[in-house]
Formats: sequence, structure tokens, C-alpha cells
Amino acid sequence: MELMLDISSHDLLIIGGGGAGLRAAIAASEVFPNLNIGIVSKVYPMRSHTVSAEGGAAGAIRSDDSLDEHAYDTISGGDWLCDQDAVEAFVKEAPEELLRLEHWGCPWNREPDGHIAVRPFGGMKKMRTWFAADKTGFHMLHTLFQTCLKHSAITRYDEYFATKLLVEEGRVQGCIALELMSGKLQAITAKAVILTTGGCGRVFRFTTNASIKTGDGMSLAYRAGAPLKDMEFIQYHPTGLPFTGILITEAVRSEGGYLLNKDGYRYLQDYNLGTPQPKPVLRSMELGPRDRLSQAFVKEVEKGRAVEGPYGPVVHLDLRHLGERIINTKLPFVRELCLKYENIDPVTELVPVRPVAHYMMGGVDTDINGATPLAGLYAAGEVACVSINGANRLGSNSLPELLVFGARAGVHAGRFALEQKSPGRHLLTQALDEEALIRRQFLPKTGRRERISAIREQMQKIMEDGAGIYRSGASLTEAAGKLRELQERFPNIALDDQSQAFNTELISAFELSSMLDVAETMVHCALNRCESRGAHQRTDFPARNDEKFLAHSLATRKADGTPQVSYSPVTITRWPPAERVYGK
Amino acid sequence: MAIPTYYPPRAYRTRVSTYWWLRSWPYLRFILRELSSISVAWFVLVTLLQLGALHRGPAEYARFGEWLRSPLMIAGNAVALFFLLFHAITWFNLAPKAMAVRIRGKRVPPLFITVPNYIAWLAASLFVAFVLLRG
Amino acid sequence: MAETITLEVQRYNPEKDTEPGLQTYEVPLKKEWVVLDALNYVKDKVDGSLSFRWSCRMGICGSCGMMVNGEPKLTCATFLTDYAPGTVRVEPLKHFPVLRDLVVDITDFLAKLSRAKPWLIRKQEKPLAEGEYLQTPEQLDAFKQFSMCINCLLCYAACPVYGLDPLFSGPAAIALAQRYNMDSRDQGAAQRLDILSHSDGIWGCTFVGECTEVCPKHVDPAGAIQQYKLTATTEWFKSMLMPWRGE
Amino acid sequence: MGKRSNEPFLWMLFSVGGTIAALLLPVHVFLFGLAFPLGWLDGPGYEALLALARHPLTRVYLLVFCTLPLFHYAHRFRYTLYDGLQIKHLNELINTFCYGGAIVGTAFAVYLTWSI
Ligand SMILES: Cc1cc2nc3c(=O)[nH]c(=O)nc-3n(C[C@H](O)[C@H](O)[C@H](O)COP(=O)(O)OP(=O)(O)OC[C@H]3O[C@@H](n4cnc5c(N)ncnc54)[C@H](O)[C@@H]3O)c2cc1C
Ligand code: SF4
Ligand code: F3S
Ligand code: FES
Repeated sequence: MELMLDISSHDLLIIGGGGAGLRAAIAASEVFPNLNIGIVSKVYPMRSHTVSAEGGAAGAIRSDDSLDEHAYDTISGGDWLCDQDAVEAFVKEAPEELLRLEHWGCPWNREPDGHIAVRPFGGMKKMRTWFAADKTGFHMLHTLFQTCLKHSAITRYDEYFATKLLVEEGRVQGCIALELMSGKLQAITAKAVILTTGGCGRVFRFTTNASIKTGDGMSLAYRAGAPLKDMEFIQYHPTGLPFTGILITEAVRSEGGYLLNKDGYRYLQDYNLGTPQPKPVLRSMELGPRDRLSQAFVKEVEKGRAVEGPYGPVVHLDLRHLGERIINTKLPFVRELCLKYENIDPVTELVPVRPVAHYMMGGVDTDINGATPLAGLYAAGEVACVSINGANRLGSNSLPELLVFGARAGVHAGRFALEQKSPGRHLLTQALDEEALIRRQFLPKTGRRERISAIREQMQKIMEDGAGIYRSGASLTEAAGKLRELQERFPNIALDDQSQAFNTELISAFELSSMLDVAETMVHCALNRCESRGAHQRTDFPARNDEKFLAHSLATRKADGTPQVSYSPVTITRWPPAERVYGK
Repeated sequence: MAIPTYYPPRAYRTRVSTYWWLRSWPYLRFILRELSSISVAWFVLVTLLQLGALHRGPAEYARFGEWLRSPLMIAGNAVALFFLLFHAITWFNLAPKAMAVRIRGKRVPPLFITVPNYIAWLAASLFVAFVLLRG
Repeated sequence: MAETITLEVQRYNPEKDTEPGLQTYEVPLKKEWVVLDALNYVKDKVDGSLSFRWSCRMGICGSCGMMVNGEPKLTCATFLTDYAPGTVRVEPLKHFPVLRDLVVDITDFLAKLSRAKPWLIRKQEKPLAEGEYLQTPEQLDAFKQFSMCINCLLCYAACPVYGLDPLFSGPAAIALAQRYNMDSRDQGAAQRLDILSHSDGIWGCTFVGECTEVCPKHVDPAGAIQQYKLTATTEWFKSMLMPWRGE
Repeated sequence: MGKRSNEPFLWMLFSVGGTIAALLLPVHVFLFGLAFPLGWLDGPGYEALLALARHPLTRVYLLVFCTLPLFHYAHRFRYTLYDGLQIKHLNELINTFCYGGAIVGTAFAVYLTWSI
């Protein structure tokens, strides 16, 4: 295999073509029409993971709602780890952004009189979730992508994989990307870079996340010297299908689905979640909060009362008593998903479910405008941590987040770019170095034995066992050690594929190396946070400790490659920390 | 939106075979449907010849009648009838796809377009038969 | 149920091969496995050099379209058990240039999509402060179906006209143009008409109808195209009868 | 695009012709092509038929019947040749053959329905 090198240059470079990336590109292009913009994406933009979001996007618009209420729901939902100035900006701009998407053609559901319709959503006290049937993310992403097509100042690099950020004179000035189609390396210089590469759910074995969510952007920033914030907070969804990780929505439980253990027993009654009734009761049993349900599952497994499935322990979601008619009218998409992607018919069969990793609250540390501490580098979307999600994200907050902070990052990075001089002279050397490195690291034909999939599977198991729903000092220390071993084994991976055109195995290798970085920061941040807060539950420190840990963790990369964890304060404006109360 | 140039790798292009329509039943059905147009032209031609014969007097017309009775013509017309029925059925069944009729904002169900089509077909056929057989 | 199933996969490496060939793999046969899982099994455990696209594994991102036993399918929604016993033949989507193994070049589609102007066109943009463009559920329903396209391109693989004439705009691009034309908020129908009403546009379609048959999202591109033909014809007559109406 | 193609016009002829062909041709073929020649049914005699053909309404009917379906045929067959035999590059020849045929047929039909 022989790599080639090509160079191009833009004012503003966006890495990631999902919701956040496209929104940033359009914002920059509209505000600064002269700006020359590039978007790099490892998949065609409309394939990005935003496409999978189903439920909806929150933005307060109804007269009985207020921005403060949305802010409070978000902050209490996030267990007071949110930066409140960011939340205030977020709730204010979310409705505007959603409306802007309407003006671009997004097919939001409507009231009979033609106004936007909103629905209730978990953790939100008022109805404020905008939706486009049960394919909200899909419609948002396609609207953004199609709108993007009319902007001639935006150059797309579709199916280019960013492998490295170019940093010179303490400033990020572009990236190196591998063109999948040809195997050619492209050095793309820019006066400012925005990372919008999405989350990293694939670090875990069972996840709702698409195969592309491997934390590449987090690793790119981390290696370039930017800190990763609050990496210990990973949201689990209690009812995912095992093996595929396909999400079974909460609506199933609202309609009256039961969760059963291997004895057919509604085990939630043993976990302080109320007494079983035949009909669903709000805030009790199956309708308890997401994290509590996920935690009960773990306990049930520990007691040996879960069902052993081919892909590990599961419990059963029982819908059979609802009958075919209810399932068809109220939950058609759930039945379709089960039938089409799992070969299970919930009308007659029990559906195996388990908690699955769903969303990354942490990410690249940014301020309210998307700027990271590293000059010239911005981030937005799931890759970033602004932070409005704190220790636990509320459902339907992340789609508006990518619009609001995508747009903010686009405008601010655009303005920054206009103030910069042309890129430095040594970038080309860096590009050549990267080429040599890739060649050395991945492409010799002999003397290597590790398989990518083997290391990946071990990493996922380590993370599940050591840094899952419950963690402890012991489990995390063990995980950290094992991850280090994997980091050391990584250079020995052998690629079956030595060719240039569309070498997806090479991409998998890059992705694995990103995931190892991200996993390490997660484990170290979790180890250092000796308290339980939101999605981070330590069995050895079961209580929240505001005195010591009302703070963001920041992981930076040390010279030896391991993370260094420090803390920065949480911004509190109007809502002092309080008890997180459910269902009152 | 501009797309940067790339080194084009050697992509493999397949050519569609000349007999692509033999590859699957839906394609074959399609080509048969399209070939029904020959039957259309054929019978219009027969009708024109018939009118010509009618124009040129009883003797010519009798000879034309004779020709119609020849086994070859019977066979040809039987085939034509088959294709024309095929044409009519596919035509009426596809009509609702081509016309998205909306009444008060709701799309009219396909049967509401197909059924009147079939009724019209029946009525037209009966009318033609009635006019010709009345005598 | 048998323990394994045979997978016949088309391989093509542009750096080595002059034309594609088939390679056979034995993979475990499991009830919940789709064709994509079998491919991933091969990639992870047997042969890492097998290349294909996938992402969401829930039928929404549109990356995993391939020919399965000769039919265009989303491989993340096609169960192995439907083909057992027997072999499953997996090939790249028909009618597109093959870049590598199961990966095809779709740049042509993206160019066509842009040309169809799939964005909302307004004569006069309304300021955000004035709120949303009102749209009743019925008006939404008028174009909703055409907005469900995931760009998986199964329809292009099914359409013989596209296979024969790569210049043909093709089902999905036209359906998406129609999606905006039918949107009560849009005022750009005239701009799209010029682009689509020519011989490489809607008039290339001979209503084979297979595009609609294979569409996993029930978009009905065949219907969209025929409806567009009707509109284009009406417009043509209007412009012939009333040339002064002008552009 | 500038000048628009005349495809819409041809397509309209195709559609209307197709509908007429679907509505009327089967019964005609059945009666004149099979039932009368085979003696299943008694068709009208020469005089009766001539009288019928001279009726003004019948003239119009025949004119429509013998022209529009020809354009339906021309359009459809043109594409069948393009796609089925992959000879789109010969399109000038095909167009002349198909539409030329339909025009000659139309002229013939006009002459006959007029003069009969
Ligand atoms: C099943 C599911 C349902 C959800 N439902 C909801 C919901 O109802 N409401 C809600 O608010 N949120 C929901 N979420 C969360 C939300 O969808 C995501 O947080 C959000 O879409 C992330 O968008 P993004 O733009 O940050 O990243 P993505 O959409 O993931 O885009 C990432 C982009 O980066 C590119 N990229 C990544 N790495 C590289 C690289 N190395 N080089 C080049 N390009 C790269 C990718 O190609 C892609 O274009 C859901 C999530 C899941 C998994
Ligand atoms: S129209 Fe259907 S088959 Fe074609 S690309 Fe869209 S979703 Fe896929
Ligand atoms: S298959 Fe092709 S010919 Fe038309 S109806 Fe569909 S686009
Ligand atoms: S993997 Fe996304 S559609 Fe199949």
C-alpha cells in the first residue's frame, strides 16, 4: 500500500457532518458569506447518527410553559452539574432554532390549526417536545443536509476520515483526513476547526449507538491537547434489545408493559419502586426513572434472577397481555422494530431487554460559544461538553443542543477564522509525518498478530464490567489497568487488508484507537469522582458530595498517554443545588 | 455545494445485459406490458383496413371478412386480445398511483379510482357490443 | 435449524482484480441474525479485508443496501433464516460503479439530488419573529410519504432505466423534488420543473414500478414520478395556451 | 433548460390513447377479431355496418379510436425499443418509425372516416 498526499485549504473546517456539523456550517455560511467552509465526514452526512433519534426535540413554546421551567428541569435532571449560564442560553435559543428548522422545511407534527404540536417527554414537567412522527432525528438531519446543499460556499469531503488535528504555534490549523474511496491522505488546512463528531457509545458492548459512534473527535482533541470534561457520565437506557441494542421506547411501559425476571416475577417491586398493579401507574414500577430501572437490572443479575441469553443476561419485557389491537394501534413502530430487526413478535413472544449505553454527557470541554481551551478549536453536539447535560441528560434535550451550540460554534469559529492569518508553514511536515506514522503503524505485512475485533471486544467487556451502571474503586482500578494493557497491545494489530481503496479495516483500527483513549478517560474520571451523581453510581460512595464534587472533571493527556484528572467549578446562576426529587 | 476532486480509483462498472428483462418476473411482466402496445397498433390497423374494405364496396368487404376468418388472423387476434386485456388491467390498476386525488386534504383510497375505471370499462364494452349486436 | 449457512460474497479489489469474483464463507445461522451480522462476523473473525458500509443497524441511515440473492435489500433488515437452507449471495447494489467488494460509488446520486433543489424555496422569507409557516396535518400528509426517503438507493438498483441510462435522474431524486413541490410552504415548483421536465428527468421513466416495490420506507417514488408527469403536462399546456403568463 | 421539450405533449397523447385503448380495444378485438369470424355471435352485415359508420357520432368515435391509441403505441414502443434492445442511440430512426407510423395511420384514419 502506498499513501498519497493532497492539500486543500479552507477558512473554516468542520469535522463531522451530523446535526451539529451541518448546523454549524449553515450558520457560518449565512453570517459570513465570504467564508470558505469545508465539512469532513466519515460517512455521507445524511447517514450520521442524528438520523436515529426518534422521540423529539425540546423547546418551550406553549403559553403554559416558560424558559425557566425548561431550565430547571434540565438542571435538576442533570443533578446540578450543568453550567447554568449555558442552560439559560440553551433554553432561550432552542425554540428559535427549532423554528428555523421549520422554515427550512422540517416536517414537524402539527396541531389541527396548523401550529407546531408538542408532546410530553420523560423528565420534562411541561409538554415541550417537538416531534416529526417517531423519526425526529431523521427529519432534522435530512432537512439540514438538504438545506446545506444550496450553500455553495460549503465544500464537502464525504467519506473522509479525520486522523489527526494539525496544531502549530499553539493553534489548531486543520486536520489530516483519509479519503476512503481512494485511500489518499488529504491535509486540510484551516484558520479554525469545529469538531462535531458525535458520541462514543461503541465503547460499550451493548449500545443504541450506530457503528460510527467511536469517539473519534474526543480522541482527536485529547491528543491535540484539549481536555475532555465529565467523561464518567454515560447514560444508560433501561430497555434496549440485546445484541443489536435497538431502543425500545418508554412508551411501551407507559402502555402497560411488564418487566419480568426469569421466574416471570415483576422484580421492580423489590427495589422500592412501588407495588405491582395490573394497569400502569405513573412514577411507579415500570414507570420509574431510567437510572433506577437500569440499576435494578444489575441487582437482579447479581441475585442470579435474570435470564441467561446468548448475548448475556436479559430480563423480559412482556406485552402479550396488551393484545394485538393495542400493540398495533399504540406501538406499531415497536412491533415493526422487533419483527424487522430481531425476528421477535411482541404480540406472542416475550421481548428480551437489558440496559444499553445510550448517550455521552461528557466530551470536549467548551465554553458557551463552543470554544475549547485550545486556540482555533471549537466543538459542538454530542462530542462536546458545554455543559447543559450535567450528570444526566434529559431525553429530547440533545437534538436542540446540537442546533443551538452548532450554530453558536459556527458563528464564533467563523469570526475567529476571519481574524487569523493564513496557516503556518510547518503543517506540511506534520502531514508527511502522519503519513509515515500510519504506514509504520498499520501497514507492515509481517510480525503482527492482534485482531482488531479481539481487542475491541475485550475493551467493551472491561468497560461493561468495570465502568458500567455501577462502578466501584476496585472495579475501576482493575479496568484502568486492563485498558493500559490493551493500549500497549494496540500497536501489534495486524490488518488483513493492505489495499488503498475503501479499506474499512484501516478505519476500524483508527476507531479502535480512539475508543481506547475515550475509555481510559472515562475510567480515570470515574475513579477520581468519589461520589454518586446522576448516571455515575459508585457502590463505595453511594451519596452525592457537593462539597468536594460539585465540579467538572477534566481529563488531559499526559506525556505517557495516560489521563490526568483535574477539576473546574460548575457555574451556578439562579438554581442552587438541591435534592433531586422524582415524580413530585 | 462543491465536491473536491479525488484520484478516481478504478471502479468496476457492469453493463446491463441486453436480456435484462428475462432476469426476473417483474421485469418480464413489465416488458410484456410494454409490448401490448404492438397489439394496440395491430388492431387499429385491422380496423383501418376494415374501414377501407367497407369503403370499397361489398365485394372487398366480403374478401376482408374471409381474411379475418383465416386461422392465422384468428390466432393473431387471440394473442392481441390477451395483450389488450393485460394492458387494460395494468392500466387501470396503476391509475391511482399516477393520480393522487385529494378530497378535503385526505388522499382518496386507490380503490376509489380503480373501481370507477373498471365500471367505465364494463359500460363502454357493453355499449359497443349493444350497438353492434342490436341489428 | 442448521448450524451454519453459506454466504457467497462478491469481492472486488480495484488494485488487484480486473473483475469481481465470488467468495464463499460459512457463517453461524442464528434466529436474530441479519445478513449484515453475517458480514460483520466474517469481517471480525475470518477476513478483515471484506469491505461494506453500515452504521445504524436499524434501517434508518440507509448505508447498508446490497443485492441479496439478486434483490436490492437493506442488509440490516434481511434475516438469514429467510434464506435457509440454501446459500445467501450478497453483491453490491446493481447499476452503480463498484469501488470495492460491496461498496458502490453514489456520487452520481448526490449530484442529482442537488440538482432537484431539495430545499424549501420561498419568494419571500418570513422572519423568525413571525413564527412558523402554518401547515395543517392534512397539508403535512400531502408530502409526508415522499419525505421518508432514507437515500438507500435500493430503488436505483431496481430501476432498469437507470441501469441503461445513467443520466436518468432516477426515482429517489425525483421523489424528493416532489416532496418539496407538494409541501404547502414551498414556492419553488417552477424552478424544479425546468430541471426535471426533460428527457433525463421524469420523461425517462417508463413506469416499471420496481422502485416502489423495493423501497423499504414505502416512499412510492413511482407514484411521485407519474404525478409529476401529470403536473408537468398541465404546466406545459398552460404555457402553450397562455404564453404571456411567463416565468 | 430554455426551451422545454415536447415530451409533455407526447405523454399526454400516450396517456389518453392508453385509456381509450384500455376502455375500447378489448371489446373490439373480441367481437371483430374472434366472435364474429368464428360465428360465436352474429355481427352486423355490410349495409348495417356502412350505415353505422356513416353516422356522424360514429365518425367521431372512429377517428378517436383509430388515432389516439396509435400515439399510445408510438410512445410506448419507442421506449420498449430504447430499453428492451438498448438502442437509444438510434433514437432518430426509432422516433421516425414510431411517430411516423402513427402520423401515417392518423392521416389514413382521417381520410377514411371523412370519405366513407
Ligand atoms: C437511538 C437513539 C435515539 C435518540 N433519540 C433522541 C431524541 O429523541 N431526542 C434527543 O434530543 N436526542 C436523542 N438522541 C441523542 C442524539 O441523537 C445525539 O446526541 C445527536 O444526534 C448527536 O449528533 P451530533 O451531530 O453530535 O453527532 P452525529 O450525528 O453522531 O454525527 C457525527 C458526525 O461526525 C462524523 N465523524 C465522526 N468521526 C469522524 C472522523 N474521525 N472523521 C470524520 N468524520 C467523523 C460522522 O461521519 C458524522 O457525520 C438519541 C440517540 C440515540 C442513539
Ligand atoms: S425512495 Fe425508497 S428505495 Fe429509493 S432511496 Fe428512498 S428510501 Fe431508498
Ligand atoms: S423503476 Fe424506474 S422506470 Fe420509473 S417507475 Fe421506477 S423509476
Ligand atoms: S445499517 Fe443503517 S440502514 Fe442498515
